[in-house]
Amino acid sequence: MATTTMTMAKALNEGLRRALEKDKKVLLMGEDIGKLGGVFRITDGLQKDFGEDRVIDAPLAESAIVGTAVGLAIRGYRTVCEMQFDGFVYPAFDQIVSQVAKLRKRSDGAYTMGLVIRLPFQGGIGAIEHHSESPEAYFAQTGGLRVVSCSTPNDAYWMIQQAIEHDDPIIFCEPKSRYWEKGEVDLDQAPHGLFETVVRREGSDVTVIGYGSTLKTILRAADTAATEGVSIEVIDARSISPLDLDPMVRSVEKTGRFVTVHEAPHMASIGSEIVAELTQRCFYSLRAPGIRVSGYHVPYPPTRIEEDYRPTVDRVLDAVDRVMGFEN
Amino acid sequence: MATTTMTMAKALNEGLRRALEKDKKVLLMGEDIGKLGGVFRITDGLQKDFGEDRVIDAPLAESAIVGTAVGLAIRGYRTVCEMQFDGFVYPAFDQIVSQVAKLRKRSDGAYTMGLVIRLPFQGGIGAIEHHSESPEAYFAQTGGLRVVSCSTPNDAYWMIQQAIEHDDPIIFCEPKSRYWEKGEVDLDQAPHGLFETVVRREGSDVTVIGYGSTLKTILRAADTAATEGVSIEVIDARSISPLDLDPMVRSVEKTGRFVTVHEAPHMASIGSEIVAELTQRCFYSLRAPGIRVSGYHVPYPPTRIEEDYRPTVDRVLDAVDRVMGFEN
Amino acid sequence: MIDEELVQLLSPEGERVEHPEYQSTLSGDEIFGLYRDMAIIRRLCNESTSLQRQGQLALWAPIQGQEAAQIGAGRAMAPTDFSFPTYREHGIAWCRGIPPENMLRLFRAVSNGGWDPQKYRHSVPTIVLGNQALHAVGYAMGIQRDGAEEAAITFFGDGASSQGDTLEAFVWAASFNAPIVFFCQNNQWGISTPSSLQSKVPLYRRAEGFGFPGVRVDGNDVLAVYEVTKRALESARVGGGPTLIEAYTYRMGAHTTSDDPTRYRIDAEVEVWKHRDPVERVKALLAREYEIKSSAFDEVGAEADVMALKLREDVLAMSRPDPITMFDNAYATEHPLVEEGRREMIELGISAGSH
Amino acid sequence: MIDEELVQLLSPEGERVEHPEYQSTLSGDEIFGLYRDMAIIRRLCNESTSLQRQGQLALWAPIQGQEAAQIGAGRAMAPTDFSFPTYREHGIAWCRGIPPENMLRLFRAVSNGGWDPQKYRHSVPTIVLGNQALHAVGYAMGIQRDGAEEAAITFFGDGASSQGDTLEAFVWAASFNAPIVFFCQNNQWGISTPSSLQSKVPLYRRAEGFGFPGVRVDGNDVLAVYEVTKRALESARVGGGPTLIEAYTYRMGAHTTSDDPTRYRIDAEVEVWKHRDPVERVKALLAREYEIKSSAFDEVGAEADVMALKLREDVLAMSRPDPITMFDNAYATEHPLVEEGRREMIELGISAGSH
Ligand SMILES: Cc1ncc(C[n+]2csc(CCOP(=O)(O)OP(=O)(O)O)c2C)c(N)n1
Ligand SMILES: Cc1ncc(C[n+]2csc(CCOP(=O)(O)OP(=O)(O)O)c2C)c(N)n1
Ligand SMILES: [Mg+2]
Ligand SMILES: [Mg+2]
Repeated sequence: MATTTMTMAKALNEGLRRALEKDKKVLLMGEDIGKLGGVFRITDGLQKDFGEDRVIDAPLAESAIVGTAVGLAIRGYRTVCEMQFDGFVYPAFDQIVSQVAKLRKRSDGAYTMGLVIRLPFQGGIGAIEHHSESPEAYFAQTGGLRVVSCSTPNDAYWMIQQAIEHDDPIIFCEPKSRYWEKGEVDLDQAPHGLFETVVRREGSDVTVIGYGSTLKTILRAADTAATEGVSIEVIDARSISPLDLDPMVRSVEKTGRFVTVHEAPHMASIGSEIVAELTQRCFYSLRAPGIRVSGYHVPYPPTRIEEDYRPTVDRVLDAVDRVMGFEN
Repeated sequence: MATTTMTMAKALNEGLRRALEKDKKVLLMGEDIGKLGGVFRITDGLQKDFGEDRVIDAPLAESAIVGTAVGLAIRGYRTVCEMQFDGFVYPAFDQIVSQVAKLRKRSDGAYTMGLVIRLPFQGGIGAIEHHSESPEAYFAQTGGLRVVSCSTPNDAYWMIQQAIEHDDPIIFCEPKSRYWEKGEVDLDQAPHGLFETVVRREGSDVTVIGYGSTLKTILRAADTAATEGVSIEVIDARSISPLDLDPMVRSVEKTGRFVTVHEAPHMASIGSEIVAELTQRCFYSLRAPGIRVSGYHVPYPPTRIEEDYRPTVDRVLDAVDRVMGFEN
Repeated sequence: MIDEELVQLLSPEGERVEHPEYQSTLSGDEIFGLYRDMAIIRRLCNESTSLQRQGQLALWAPIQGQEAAQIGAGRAMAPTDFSFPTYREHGIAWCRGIPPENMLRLFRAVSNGGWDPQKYRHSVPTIVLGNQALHAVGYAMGIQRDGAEEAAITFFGDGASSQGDTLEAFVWAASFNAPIVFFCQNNQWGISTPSSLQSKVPLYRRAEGFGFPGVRVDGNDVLAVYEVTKRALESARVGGGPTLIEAYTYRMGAHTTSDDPTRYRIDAEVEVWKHRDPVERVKALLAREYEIKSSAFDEVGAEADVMALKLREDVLAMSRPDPITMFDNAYATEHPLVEEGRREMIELGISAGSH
Repeated sequence: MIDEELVQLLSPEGERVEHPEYQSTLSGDEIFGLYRDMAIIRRLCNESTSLQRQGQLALWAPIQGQEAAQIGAGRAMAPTDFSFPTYREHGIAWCRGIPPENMLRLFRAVSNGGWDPQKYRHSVPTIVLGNQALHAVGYAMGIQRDGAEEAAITFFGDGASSQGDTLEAFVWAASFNAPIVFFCQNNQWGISTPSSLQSKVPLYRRAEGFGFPGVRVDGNDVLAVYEVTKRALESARVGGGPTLIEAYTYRMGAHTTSDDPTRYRIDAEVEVWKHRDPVERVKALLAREYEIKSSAFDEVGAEADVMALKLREDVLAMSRPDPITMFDNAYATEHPLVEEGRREMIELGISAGSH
């Protein structure tokens, strides 16, 4: 097993490089992704090595980035679109929900929407407004799309390649606050399928489910809880839409209690969805209702106070306490 | 009590007329809303009576309709934007979530986003694609917005006026398949607050919660169920975001069982949200998990088969049966 | 109407018009072919309207008045070119060889598309105004990357010219010098919205400010439309970049069968345009210059009748799809929520015959 | 750079340039005022950059090189006009009377806005490229409805000129003949994207195709920017409709303090533009034509130092907001989810001092 240590940013860069090498039809497109290598340097060096025709610096218009990627898909290309930040995906929303999500259906399968929309999402980097959004639920609500998120460099490396190879359009959510964190990457073999939920830490008292940036928070909370005698099972959803529910069900059937964690507000969210599904599937195993830890139902705040908007270790532990001590 | 019978379309027209009369700052803007009176004739005759400056025919661009309404709001106007169909709101999505929802916050309260976005939503009229969408969850997920829906002419008449008077931006969802159905309208007094959930029919066995077009379906299901000895309590959520949960909680505490119904797919939906909230609030009263009846997780189908996509009386009754006979 | 800016090769009376830049290159046979196309597509349109009136279609979007614009453009395309239509390009679909009944599947509400877009190199109908312009530019960028001598062409209306997507497509086409033709049918109306609300100056001029040429052509003159489109496509194929063509024409009928144009436009306007009928114009030319006999025109009429009869039969035979098909092709690969829906539908006993 | 199309009244060397259409109307005192504004705003920008380097700001978006464009435009506005900026319009904000420390609240990440936009008639910063152009057009439509002799002006960059919203704003402004000025600072770059990728032809020409005039002005010449903007605003106020002004200038610094321009542009380019410095240019004019002494310039420098010192103090005093304020002004009226959040935060014992 050839493993090597790298940051998530580097892992994505290497994953993209490998995809570009493997398949000539793979293109990258986005704002500033060429010479600059993207504002997060995810595409660093790729234009130099694969040329301007394959790593395309886009004029500044997100609807056009996605809309032209659709046309390229019709021509047989697979374009990885980079949205510079989560908050700038909205100008492309129409193309995503009206075209990307629906064209395979509309064409009775003649079109393959082989495209990936990379979305540096969630907060935690002290940026200004529109740079810390969590739009995953919008896309999860939409039939025709798939949404995934990585939380480790190894997943980043493999999931981006799996997403590019996949024939459905995929919203690829990258927790930007984790770009610079290092981890082991196995260059030989993918650890999991693209749409698989993974148990990151076993536990017996409460199941805590998250994805993206929140995983680290949850793992920390699990450490703390362990010192207090509470055993948390930590689950990384990885696939946001569709959800891979079976591993979650198995866990909750064991623990009888669960908490979901994401940065998006809780209204009509992935947390709501997980609670609804697990309640239905584990009704008699549940010793308390599932609780959601999330961002608040207000615009993302100025980032000097973002750590009180994003789920913290404290808030996760508080929710764990609440499900542990639940009485109606 | 001066009541009169009219269609929902007429009730909206009258409500808009009254709002235009009451406040000179109220404007209407949309595609074909002038001479044509809108494709659904909701604004019929209003341009003739209030002039082209107040009932504004827009060039064909939804982002511009909403974006200019923002500017008009800054200038002190209250614009009611008509989206011709639900599926055409997406080009305006960016303006709605990045500006309409966030400008009051960004301006520390200096801006009042007094604008209403009218959305003829849900299917059931045999239209072609993009004319039958249910995008309410996208807006409900978004902090800074409010979302409401009418299901009767009386509500239509009053809610549109209440929405225009309200200082928060409101997505106003109109069940287009009900535009031509008649009902009593009380011209003197609003029946309820804009954000109030209403029990439409009392019952004791199962609570069924819907909004917009699904209300009629649910009421029919309740009729059928009654003949089979099952008593359904029918709840019209009316306010989709925020949800007015207390009446739902009271009902579920009584019945112990509930079903949610909407046309949007169930993933990360209003149904998910209601299930998550009611499970938490009524955990010990629940005799079965809440079940969601919804559209499917695929693009809206060609409308010759839409009635098998939209929740039918049969599907509602099937769900009622399932919660009644629930065993894990 | 006849202004300096307008490329016209045939007057409304069917007389040849000289133009400094464009000459008709078509033989009598070829012109007769265009006439045939236009006559058939008009018949197709009439048949569809009556099918709708008889409750056999959910909707129809007529093209009366726009036949020259569509047939001229459609016949100017090479088989290897790829077109991106709206919901109204029946004439283009005809030129691409799409069976008429396929065009009606959308309007009978049994499909959201209707034909295999890859096979005919004609994309599925796009209803959201402007979206397809970007697809066309992207496709054209693909052509460039393949080093192919092909072009993309996209159709849109005067109304759609106001949408951000259309305008972004202009930016991109110019930036990448993409092999694309923007074909705008300015039929004067976007439902009830007059084209003067979309632009205060002739629409074709918008191109220049984006850095590529715009041409206004008499959209009711099939000879002119053919030549202008042909040259633009040829230029695109050999690296000449984008062109915007504004086909100045008129929507003689309603926006769709759901529309009531008497609410927003006056009869006199329609009358004026009747005299510019695109089919009559070329018929007059053929009769005079090529001495085509009325029997030849009658033969086309008979051919159109046969087509219409078959169309009617095909449409009536188009039955309600099995509801379970709504789950097909939503995704390329298995999806749990799709499977769940499929299972539920089967359990509920829903099938094609259940409504 | 000096091309036919460019309105210039002052050469890079600070010498008067004749222009057939525009003459400077400013007195020596007024020009000195503009110099003062530019010098102070440059100082403000330098101070902010160093505050950022010292960890006191999360980010800063410098305007070095663009002082003439912003001060010329800002001073051309009437108090009753209303402006819609991006994130980079510190010079405009200065002209609108916004206290410098308020401009920095966004960059210290203690606010998403920073000032009362109604009070200063200067909207909050807009970060999503192009969005504000539509707000400005809507505001201008409000002016029309009020029958007021006022104008709206919106600022955007060469990069943002490619966004659908900006282009739709052009359509609407023309359709409604709205009293608006589109002020595009073409500073040659949108982060690493050269303006040549956004347009193959000079940007100001885009306006004509939409039916209103475009002007390219030397954005480093404060006299020319002032006159061109003044005339466009005056025209808008009296029903003359929109104008697009392209201020041809250069972003001397990085896009923001997070950016590294050495990755995408060469030093030689920056060197060329150094010779066109907007502040030095007007200083040369003042020294030669109005015999302003160096002591007068020194006084401005001293004044700028005082401003900078106060700015620094104010910024350092700007403490972390109480987290509970995130719930304020999200809605105009009570909202259960907001109340729930507020309650949760209080229960968790979170307060301003807790991090
Ligand atoms: C984004 C969007 N908004 C609104 C509509 C509704 N709509 C359908 S056709 C139409 C008018 C289009 O006019 P034009 O572009 O001139 O094309 P034409 O119908 O005249 O061929 C409108 C407003 C739509 N399809 N898409
Ligand atoms: C819709 C959107 N996409 C992307 C961005 C990220 N972004 C911020 S500034 C910028 C470059 C803008 O260039 P330009 O319009 O020329 O303005 P300048 O920064 O040069 O003043 C980009 C791409 C954004 N803010 N909004
Ligand atoms: Mg039209
Ligand atoms: Mg720039």
